[in-house]
Order: sequence, then structure tokens, then C-alpha cells
Amino acid sequence: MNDDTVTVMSALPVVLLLTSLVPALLIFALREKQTVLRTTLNLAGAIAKVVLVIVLIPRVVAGEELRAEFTWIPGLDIVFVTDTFSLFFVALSAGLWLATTIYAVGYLEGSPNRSRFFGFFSLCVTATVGIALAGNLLTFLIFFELLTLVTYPLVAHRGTRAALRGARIYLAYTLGGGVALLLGVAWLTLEVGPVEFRAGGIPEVAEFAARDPLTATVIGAVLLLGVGVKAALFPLHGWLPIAMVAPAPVSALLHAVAVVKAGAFGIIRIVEDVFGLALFAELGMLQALAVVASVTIVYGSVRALAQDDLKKRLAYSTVSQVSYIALGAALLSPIATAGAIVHMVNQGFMKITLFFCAGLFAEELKLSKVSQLAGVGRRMPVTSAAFTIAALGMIGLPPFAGFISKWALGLGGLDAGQPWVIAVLLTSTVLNAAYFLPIIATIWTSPRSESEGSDEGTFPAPARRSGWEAPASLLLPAVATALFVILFGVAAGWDYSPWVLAQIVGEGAWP
Amino acid sequence: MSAAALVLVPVFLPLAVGALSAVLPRRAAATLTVIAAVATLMVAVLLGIAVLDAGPVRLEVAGWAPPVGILLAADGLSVVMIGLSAIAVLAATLVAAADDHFAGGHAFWPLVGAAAAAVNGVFVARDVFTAFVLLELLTIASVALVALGGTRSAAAALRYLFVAVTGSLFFLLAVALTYGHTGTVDLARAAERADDTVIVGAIIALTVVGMAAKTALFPLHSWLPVAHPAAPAAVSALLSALVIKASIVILWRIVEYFGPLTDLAAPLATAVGVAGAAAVLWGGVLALRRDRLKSIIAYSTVAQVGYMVLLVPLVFTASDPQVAWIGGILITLAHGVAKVAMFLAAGALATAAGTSRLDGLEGTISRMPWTVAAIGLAGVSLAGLPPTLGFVGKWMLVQASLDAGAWWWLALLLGGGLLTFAYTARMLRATFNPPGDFSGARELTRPARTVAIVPLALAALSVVLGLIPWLLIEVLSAAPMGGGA
Amino acid sequence: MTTLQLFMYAGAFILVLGVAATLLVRDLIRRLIALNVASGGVMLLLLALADRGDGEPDPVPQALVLTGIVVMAAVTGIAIVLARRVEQLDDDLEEVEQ
Amino acid sequence: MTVIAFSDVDVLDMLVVAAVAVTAILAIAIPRRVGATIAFLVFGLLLALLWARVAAPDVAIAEAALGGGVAGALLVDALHRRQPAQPNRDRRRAVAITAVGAALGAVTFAALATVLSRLTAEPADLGPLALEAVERSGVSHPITAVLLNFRNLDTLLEIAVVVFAAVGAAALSRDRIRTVTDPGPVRRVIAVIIVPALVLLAAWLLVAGTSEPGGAFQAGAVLGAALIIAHLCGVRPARAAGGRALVLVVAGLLAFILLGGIGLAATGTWLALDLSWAFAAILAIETLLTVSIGVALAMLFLAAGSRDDAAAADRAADAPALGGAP
Repeated sequence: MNDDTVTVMSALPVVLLLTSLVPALLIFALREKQTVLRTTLNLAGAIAKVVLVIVLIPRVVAGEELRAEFTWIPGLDIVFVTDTFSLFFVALSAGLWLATTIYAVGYLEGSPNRSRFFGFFSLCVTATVGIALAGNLLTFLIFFELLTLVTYPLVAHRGTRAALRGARIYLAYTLGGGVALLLGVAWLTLEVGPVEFRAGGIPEVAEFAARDPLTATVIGAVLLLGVGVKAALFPLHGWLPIAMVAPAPVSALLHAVAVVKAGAFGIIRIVEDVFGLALFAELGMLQALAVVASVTIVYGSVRALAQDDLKKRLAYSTVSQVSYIALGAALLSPIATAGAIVHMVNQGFMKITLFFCAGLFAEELKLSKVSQLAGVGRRMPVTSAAFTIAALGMIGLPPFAGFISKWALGLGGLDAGQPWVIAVLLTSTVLNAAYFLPIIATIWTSPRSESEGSDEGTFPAPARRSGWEAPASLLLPAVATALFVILFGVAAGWDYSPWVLAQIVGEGAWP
Repeated sequence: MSAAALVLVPVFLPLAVGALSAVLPRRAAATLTVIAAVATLMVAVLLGIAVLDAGPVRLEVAGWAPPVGILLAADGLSVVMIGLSAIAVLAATLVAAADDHFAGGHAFWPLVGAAAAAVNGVFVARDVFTAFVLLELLTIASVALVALGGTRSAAAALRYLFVAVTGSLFFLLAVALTYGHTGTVDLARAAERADDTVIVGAIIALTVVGMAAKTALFPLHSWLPVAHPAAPAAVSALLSALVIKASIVILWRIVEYFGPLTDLAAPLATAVGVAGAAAVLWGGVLALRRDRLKSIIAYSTVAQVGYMVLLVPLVFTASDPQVAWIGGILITLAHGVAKVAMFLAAGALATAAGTSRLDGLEGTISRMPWTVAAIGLAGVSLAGLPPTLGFVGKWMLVQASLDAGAWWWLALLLGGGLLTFAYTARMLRATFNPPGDFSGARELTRPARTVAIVPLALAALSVVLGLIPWLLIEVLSAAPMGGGA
Repeated sequence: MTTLQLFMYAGAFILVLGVAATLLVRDLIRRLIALNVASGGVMLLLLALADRGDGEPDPVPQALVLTGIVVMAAVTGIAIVLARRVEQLDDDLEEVEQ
Repeated sequence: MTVIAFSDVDVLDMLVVAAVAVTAILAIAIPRRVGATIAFLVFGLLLALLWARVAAPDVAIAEAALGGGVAGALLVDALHRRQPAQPNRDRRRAVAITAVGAALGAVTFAALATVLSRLTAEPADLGPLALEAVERSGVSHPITAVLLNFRNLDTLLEIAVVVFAAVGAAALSRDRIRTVTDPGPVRRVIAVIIVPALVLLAAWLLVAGTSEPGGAFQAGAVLGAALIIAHLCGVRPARAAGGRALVLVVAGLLAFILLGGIGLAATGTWLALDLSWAFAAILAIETLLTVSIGVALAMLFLAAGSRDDAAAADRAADAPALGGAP
């Protein structure tokens, strides 16, 4: 937190929530056929949120902090604040929500139960923004659990046996995590009173930890366990590949913004804004977190190698990539902290692009396996290009966004005196390459074998008047997010680039 | 009219309306019952304001002070429970007025009036014998209401009657001991004069057994999953949401007044807690294994009763008993609101689908999304998940358990919620349908609009109260439990 | 032993007897009788306690017992109605089976 | 009225208590319904005798009237219905269950007796306080004062219990209450002699209740018995249809609640009676309550004992125990 931070009571944080909550409730009430109105509401909410965020960024960067609070029970409030970190996450969600909404409108065109889908879709973003804006642990907990509940109908949306099974497993994992989180939050609140996030750690928590380090460690571990499920830390990651049954836009949102990112965000909040890095390191938990994150990074990558199902491969890739954030948060170095924070955005844009593309392949050509993608680059060049950009970014090649993350994390590892981090990053990069490069190669070069796929051996030509390779509402979001993947890498030095903002956010943790 | 006289309205208004309803045509009876429920709700608000202003509202009936006369008093607990009863009755009668299937016959109206009067009376009673008579009135009304479920419900109703009346006799024995030991049946006066550990322990033990039978606390629960589903839907809703609360409140009151007087209270409280824990697990597991909506919801009640009594051991061990009291009361309130919503919504689904079997509900989520949403939201509240009232209660009980270092109760509170949501999710899953598998396959009978709105409104109420629970907590703290009335 | 004690213990005995029978007996009408026996036991206990002094007995418990008796009669009445319904249904089912 | 308490136990008391205990055991142990019911009837009468021994004549009358009525209804039921065959339970198992039940019962009794033995013999001060207040109640009989003034809330609720039991019973057996269209000679005689006698008795109990043992409950119970007998004997006014009878039933309850309102208006306290009109109010309300209770009990037990057709009712009318007039 900057010393010159000014806290202003304001309704704006609530308005930020309402921009998706109100559309959600209105959409629920719509009839199935009111497509235009529904799309309008969706887009209006999404655009309003983006505009609000853009307006707020300069103010918050300049040291203004907006705050709204409500009495919940006597002595314990529901608090929303826009500190730099929360706004950073809100910006990520708002941007990707807009892209995903456009994509989803096109993706679900003509399918049943769309009012239900978009209602919960908006609620999902509301919950994510609530998590971002939460000013204390209680508020964080409320929205964290809300997120679990509102994503359930999205995962189960199709109603098939597999969808219901995926939703059930998802629920079992995340509610289990919620139990741990509730325990941790309630316990810490009992010990130190309302736990308001504070960059660099809360003094009361530090005092408490000095008094009773064992209990503090247990509470910290329980809290991490609670958020670790959503962040898909090994061995709590089991739900993620199974939840792939959800429609593509949901997977995109789950992996890039909402669920796993909420978990990652929670890890950073708890480590840096509740306990503080120094205290966490003192309690010995920082090292433990680093080890778990490293194991998850390598494990996820290894498992991804073996998947032929494209979405499954991407899912294991998420398991691995999200743990970069946890790893960065677990290193005692300002540059690693910034690396963790910037990777939230970078991974978000890269992964959402990949899922958009996977959805495009599946929708347009009914391709869902890696082995079926041979030669698809010629039929869908734009989609394939977007996929390639995001995949290269994932591997960590310059000038794409992913490079910034890996570079910052590597430097941070050295800075923190933990050079083994470089080894983890290198291993992961090699594995990333090993499971992404073959896909890229297949898409662009492999001639399509006669024995598979359609009878003619070539993909059917697009059957739309525009002559585009896919519907515009699906294609454009993918292209846009892919461009951002390049932009975030190339323009990392710009005043408001994610990397610069991440450094500002990270500074707070290092008073 | 002084504020004190307000205490009588929740008792006599429904009673008079109930008596009138017996001889009035259905429309008039329904209208009057709904009006009475609204009026009761307003009186609850007024009483709440009075309690916030000046603490408990006391009324010496007929102008005779205890020990000769009867004292009624409304404290925070009374106020919020009367509010719950008004809301539950309002919801159930609105639905029953819209669709006769939910009522089961004309006698529904007078009997609901009697039941409402009896539970409200229990909430304000501070005289153990008056409480006994009120319990009997409630038993008579509830048993007859169950029997409205058709010929086959008679056996369930009779079984319920035997258990309930046996429970009452245990309580009457406790009343006799109270009188024998202290020479009065006024709670406060009896608590002042009681000085024999063994006798007071016996009074508590007898009340616990009697009320456990009437509330269906494990292991005396087996009548409930038979009786509640046998009744018409609006009756099931009232039985689960409201009727069992009367015996819970009596148990609480006895613990409140007599608990501090005897060393035997702590072991008894632990026994109650153990029974509650077993109820949570047993009810939850069985709810998971039933395949009819009403049966699942009834077992859910068995499980939830476990949470409602969990405050009993906690008030003896937590450093601030008020937190445990308020948490337990809020969980009970949340259960009431959610259970009415759930039973009414289940009734609507069953009516529409023509069956209450889970495997016959496929596709209802698309046709009746609001009704399914009501079940879902109600389940969220029962499971104690945010942002509902159930979460507030659970939060406070978790705080109290942590404070008391009561790890067993803590594990139960945390794990029980998962079980609750598991059977809720099971109900929800049954309503989904694979795409294309449903178009015109089976026409659903669409229920009346009210039938769809009421459960959802109640579910929404759980959320609203979950986000702004402080008002309830203020009212509950205005007259702390154990502070005397 | 005093008369008070005699009556009290007798009341307790009858109560326990009645409750035990209510729980164990299967025949509905006999269960109902057992329940009434049990309630008689409690009434005996209460009335014995009312008459502890040397002077006039306390009218309050007597009034309570009076109330209790009326309540029990009402309960019994509705229980008989239900028992008839149950057994009628059983009979009908038997007829159908035959 | 005084009874020897806290002296050595009277032999008569011992005998009556022993008889009560024995009949209680018989009532629960006899496997046939008829036998069990008769034992229960005797049990009730012996209890009434005991009530007189503990100086509770009001309770004795009520017990005799109501207990007799209940037992009578049970007896009618037992006589005219086939007792369903008990599922063949393994004899050994039955013995085992009984043994376990007896053992648990013994333990419970021992525990209860221990608790009871701790009750002190000091008289409570409630009695003197209540008796002292009787002067200000408007009636001179203490129990009536308690029931209709000090604790009239309990009484009101108790009426409600009876009223709603009748409402429930009527709903559950709506089409089943049948009247006797062609009463035989025996029943004509009963109708002419017994019914008016019972009605008169009820009236006397009601009026006397303000100063002596008696009152609305006892009177109501007797009136109920009269109505049942009249009904079974085919007396026309007793054939009131469910709806009209219900009006009579709820009228008493509503009047009682109304009295509460009047109390509120007149004295500022709900259900409070001003001494100047307390006696009149109590008598008026008792009259209405007597009718309410009488009709309600009649409905309840007619509903309970009805289902069978005229042939069964024939026999029922000749069953002397019905109504159990004192």
C-alpha cells in the first residue's frame, strides 16, 4: 500500500458488482425467445464494467482507494475496496468477461435454456468481481462460496450424464475446499477480529503469530487448503480435467478468469495481505507452498503430455500454469511477486484464447482430439494462428506475454536465493513445448491422412455467406485475445501494461 | 392498547380465525387466514421494536401476577420465531388458497389457525403448564392435519399422535416435578426457587426426552419421515418448518432457565449434542438414499434438528453463550424459511410431473426453473452456505465451537453442510435433462402462478436475511438469553 | 411411608407402566388405553402434591389436572377416529386381497 | 374434605392404591380389547375414588364423567369391531421384549422414585396465595376461580383443544356419522328418561360450579353423554348436521375470546374480569362453554364410534356404559 493512499467511501465498488448482478437477475426473468434483449443486457453489463474499470485505473494507481461497507453481524462488516490488486483482478475479469460473452452468444445460438445459462454466467462474473473487491476475509469467503454455487449450473448445463457427473465432482471438491476456508476464516476472525486485507500483512495477525505460532501455522495451512482446491494445486486438482464437460465458453471462463484464478488470487491475498510474506516465510509455510506449486507445475505438464483430447490437454496445462502464480507468490522477492501477479493476466489471456480456439474447432468441424487436427490450419487459418500465438506464449517464447511471466519468475527465484526455481521453470518449459509444439506442427504441416475424418479427406468448406472460416462472434474474441497476448509481451514497458501495473501492485507487499 | 397486549395477538388472532374458519366457506376462511398471518407478521415487527426499545414485553394474563396467574413474555427469541411462524403460515396458506391439492380439505383452514396459535403461544409462554396445554393443542391440530393427506395417512397420523402425546406426558411429569419442588409453574419463579440438583436435572432430562420425541430428535425420529410426507404439501411444509420448532423452543427455554442450576445439565447437554450429531449424520445419509422428493426433505428435517439442538452443549462451554444461542436460533429460523420453500416447491414439482419420484422429474428444470431454483436456494441455506441465513447461523455456531474448543461439534457443523448439499444437488440433478430428450416428451401440468412465486420468494428471503442479518441479531441480543424475562 | 409418598410412588408406577405399554403394545386400541393409564399416573402424582398441606389443598394443580383430563379425552377421541380409519383400510385391503 | 396426609398410611388408601395398580396392570396386559377396556373403566372409577381421597372432588366428577365417556367409547369400539389379528409374533421374541421392557421400566421407576423421594413435604405457598385471591375472583369455589379467572388462559386453550379435536374428527369422518332412523322400543324409553335427566344434571353442575365442586367441564361432559345417547336413540334435534353442530362448538371458544376482548376494553387487561360483573361473566361463559364442550365431545365420540351402520348403533345404544353418567 502506498503511504499516500487515500481511502474514499464510495458506492462505485458496489456499482461494479451491480453491472453484472443486475443483468443476471433480469436475464433470469426473460423468456427463452427474447434473444436480442438478452444479448443487449449481457453486452451492456459487460461494456459498462470495462468502462468503469478503465475510468478507475488511473485514480487507483494514483493512490485513491474506494471503499464501501455494510454491517453484516454486529462487529463484522461486508467490505468492498478497490486497492490496486483488487482492481487489477477486476480489470482482468471485466475484459475477459466481455470477450467470453460475445463468444458465448455465438456459441450457444439456437440451443435451449439460454436464459439460465447467461443468468448464471453473469452471476459467475459477479462472484469473481466480489472476490476481487472483498476487503476482508469474510467478504472473500462469501463470494468464494457463491462462485462455487453459481458455476455448478454452468458445468451441468448440458444435462447429460457426463455433464452431471462432472458437475458433481466439481461441487464435491470445491465445497470441500469451502469448508476448509470457512474453518480458517472463522478461526482467524475469532483470534484477531475482522481480518481486513492489508498489503504487507496485518499487524494483528503478526502479533497473534508471535504469540501462538503453531495455531497461526495451522490456520494458514487451512486457509491455503481452502483456496488451493480452486487453484487446482496438486493433489486437489482432480476436478479440473473432469469439469471439461462444460460448454466451451464456460471452460474458458473457469480456466482463465473465474474459478482457478479466484483460487490463485486467494493464495496471493492470504500470503501477502493477511500474513505478509515475511511472516509466512517465518512460519515455514512459504517454502511448503513453493514446493507444492513446483510439484504441481511439473505434474500438470507431464499429465498434459498424455492427453489426446484437446480440452483435457489444455486442462492439465492449466493445472500446471496456474501454479506459476502460486510459485511466484511463494518466493521472497519483489520481482517474483510481480511475476505471479502479471501471470494472472498473461495466463488468463493465453488460456482463454486456447479454449476459444478449441471451441471453434469443435463447433465448426467437430474436432475434439489432437490427432484429428491434422491440416486444420488450411481450413481455419485465423483460428489456427490465434491458437499458435497463445500456445507459443504458454511455452514462454518472446515476444509473447508468457515470456514476461517466466522471465520475472526466474529472476525472482534467483533474487530470493532459490536457484532451483530456474530448474523447475526450465523443466516445465520443455514439457510445455513437448505438448504444445506437436499440436502446432499437426495443425500447420501434417498432411491430412486419408484414413481418418470425413470421406473426402478434406474439411468441408464453410457454409456461410461471409465466407469466413467460422462465425464472427466466435472468431473475433479469439483473435482479440490473441492480439493481447502479443501486446502484453511487446508493450510490457507501457505505463498501464499488466507488467507495470503488476509491479505497482507487488510493491505494496514490500514496504 | 399497551405494547404488552400485543403479546396476545399472535395467539388469539389465529385461534379466533381458526374457529371461524371451521364454519365459514373456503374462500372466506382462506382470506381471513391470510389476513391473520399478515397481521401476525406486523405484530411481530411491532414487538421487535418494543423489545429493541425496552427489553422483553411482559404480560400478566387476566391481571393476575405469577404464581397465581400466568405470565406471557416476548423476548428476541419469541419475536423472531413468531415472525417465522407468520411467514410460514402465510406462505403455506397462500399456496393452499391457490391450489386445493396443497391443503387436503376444508379442515386445513381451522386446523392451521389452531396450529399457528399454539406455536405462537409456546414462543411467548413462560409458564410450564400453559406450555403443556399449548403443546397438546398443537399435537391435536398437527395430527389432524397429517390425516388430511388421505386415507393412507391415518396410520402415519396415529403413529405421530402416540409419540407426541407420550412426549407430552414426559413433559407433564417435568411440570409436576417443577410444581412439587418449587410450588409454582412459572418458569422464572421456579428457577429462582429450585435448589435441588437432582430434581432440576430430572426436570431437564424429562423435558429433553419428551421434546426429543416431539421434535423427532435422533433416535426418536422414526415417526417423522413417515408422518411429514404423508400429509398434503402445505401441511408438510408447516410441520417441518414450524411445528417441530415449538418443542425445540420449549427445550431451549428449560435449558435457559434450569440449565445453570444443576451440575447435571452439562452431561445432559452433551448427550443432547451427541444425539444431534447422530441426527445430522443419520438423517443426511438416509436423505441421500431416498428416491422421493418429500421423503428426502423429511429426512433432511431429521438431520437439521441435529443442528437446532447443537446450541445446547455449546451454551455451557462457550465463553460467550450468546453467540451459541443466537447462532442456533438463526439456524433454526433459516431451516424454517428454507423448509417451507422446499416442501412447497417439491409439492409443485410433484403436482406438475405427476410423481414425486426423482426419476420422474427429468426436464422440470427447463419447464419450471423458478421452482427448481427455490429448491436449490433453500438447499444452499440448509447447507449453511453463503449468502443465505443458514450461513450466518453456521458462522456463529462455528465461532462458538472454536471458542469452546469443541472440535467434535465443529467437525459436525462443517461436514454436515456437505451432506446437506449432497442431497440437495441430488434433487437438482434429477430435474436436468439431456438436450433433445425432452421436447414434448411429457406435458407438465403447470401449477398456478402463486405456487411458483411463493417458494421462490421464501428462498429469496433466505438470501436477503443472509446478507443483512444484523437486524435479527440486534433483536435477539436486546434481551439476552438466560437474562430472564 | 406417608400417604403422600404412597400416592406419588403409585402415580410414578402407573406412569411407567403406561408408557412402557404404549411403546410395546401393537394393538392400536390397547395402546390408546395404555396412554390413558399413563396419563392417569401423572394426574395422581400432581393431585398428591396438591394436597401436601394440612389445610385446604392447592386449587391450582387440581385445576391443572382437570384441564389435563379434558385434553386427554380430546386426544383419545381423535385417536379412536384415526384407529378406525386405519383398521378400516386394513380390512378393505384384506378384502381386496381375497 | 380434609384428608389425613403425612400420617401413617390409611389402610383404605393402601387398598384403593393397590386396586388402582392392579387394574392398571390388567388394562395394559389383557390381550382382548373388551377385557382391557373393562379393566380401564374400573381403573378410571377407582381413580375417581382416589381423587376424592386427595380432596379433589371436582377432578373426581370430571374423571367419572369424562373417563367414563372415553372408556365407554372405547368399549363400544371394542364390542362392535373385529380386533385385527396380531401378526404372528415369535412367542420367544414377545417374551424377550416384555422382559426388556419390564427391566427398563423398573430402572426408570427406580430413578423416578429416587427423584420423587427428594421432594420435600413442605406445602407450597401457591395454595394459600391462590385461596386468598379467590375473594377477588367473583366466585367462591376455588377451582372455578382458578379455571375461569386466574388461569383462564389455560382453560381457553383447553377448550380450543376440544374444539379443534372435534373439527378434526368431523373432517376425518364426515360421511360416517349416521343417525338412527328407526329406534327400537328400548331406546325410545332411554331417550325419554335418561336424556332429560342428564341435561338437568348438567345444568345443576354448571350453576353449582360457582360455589361448589362442578363447573363447565363436568357439565359439558354430562351434556355430551346426553347428546350421544339422544343421537343413538334417534332424537331429532340431536341429528344436527356437522356444519350446524360445529357452529355451536366454535361459538363457545369465540365467546371466550370475545370475553377477553371485553376484558381488555373494560379493564385494560386481556381476559381480566372486573369484580362487579365477574360472576355474571363467568356464569355466562360457562354456559356457552358447557354447550361447546358437550357438543364437541358428542361429535368427537360419535365420529369415533360411528362408522358402523344402524345395526351396530343398535347395539351401541344398549351398551349402558356409554356416556358414563355419574
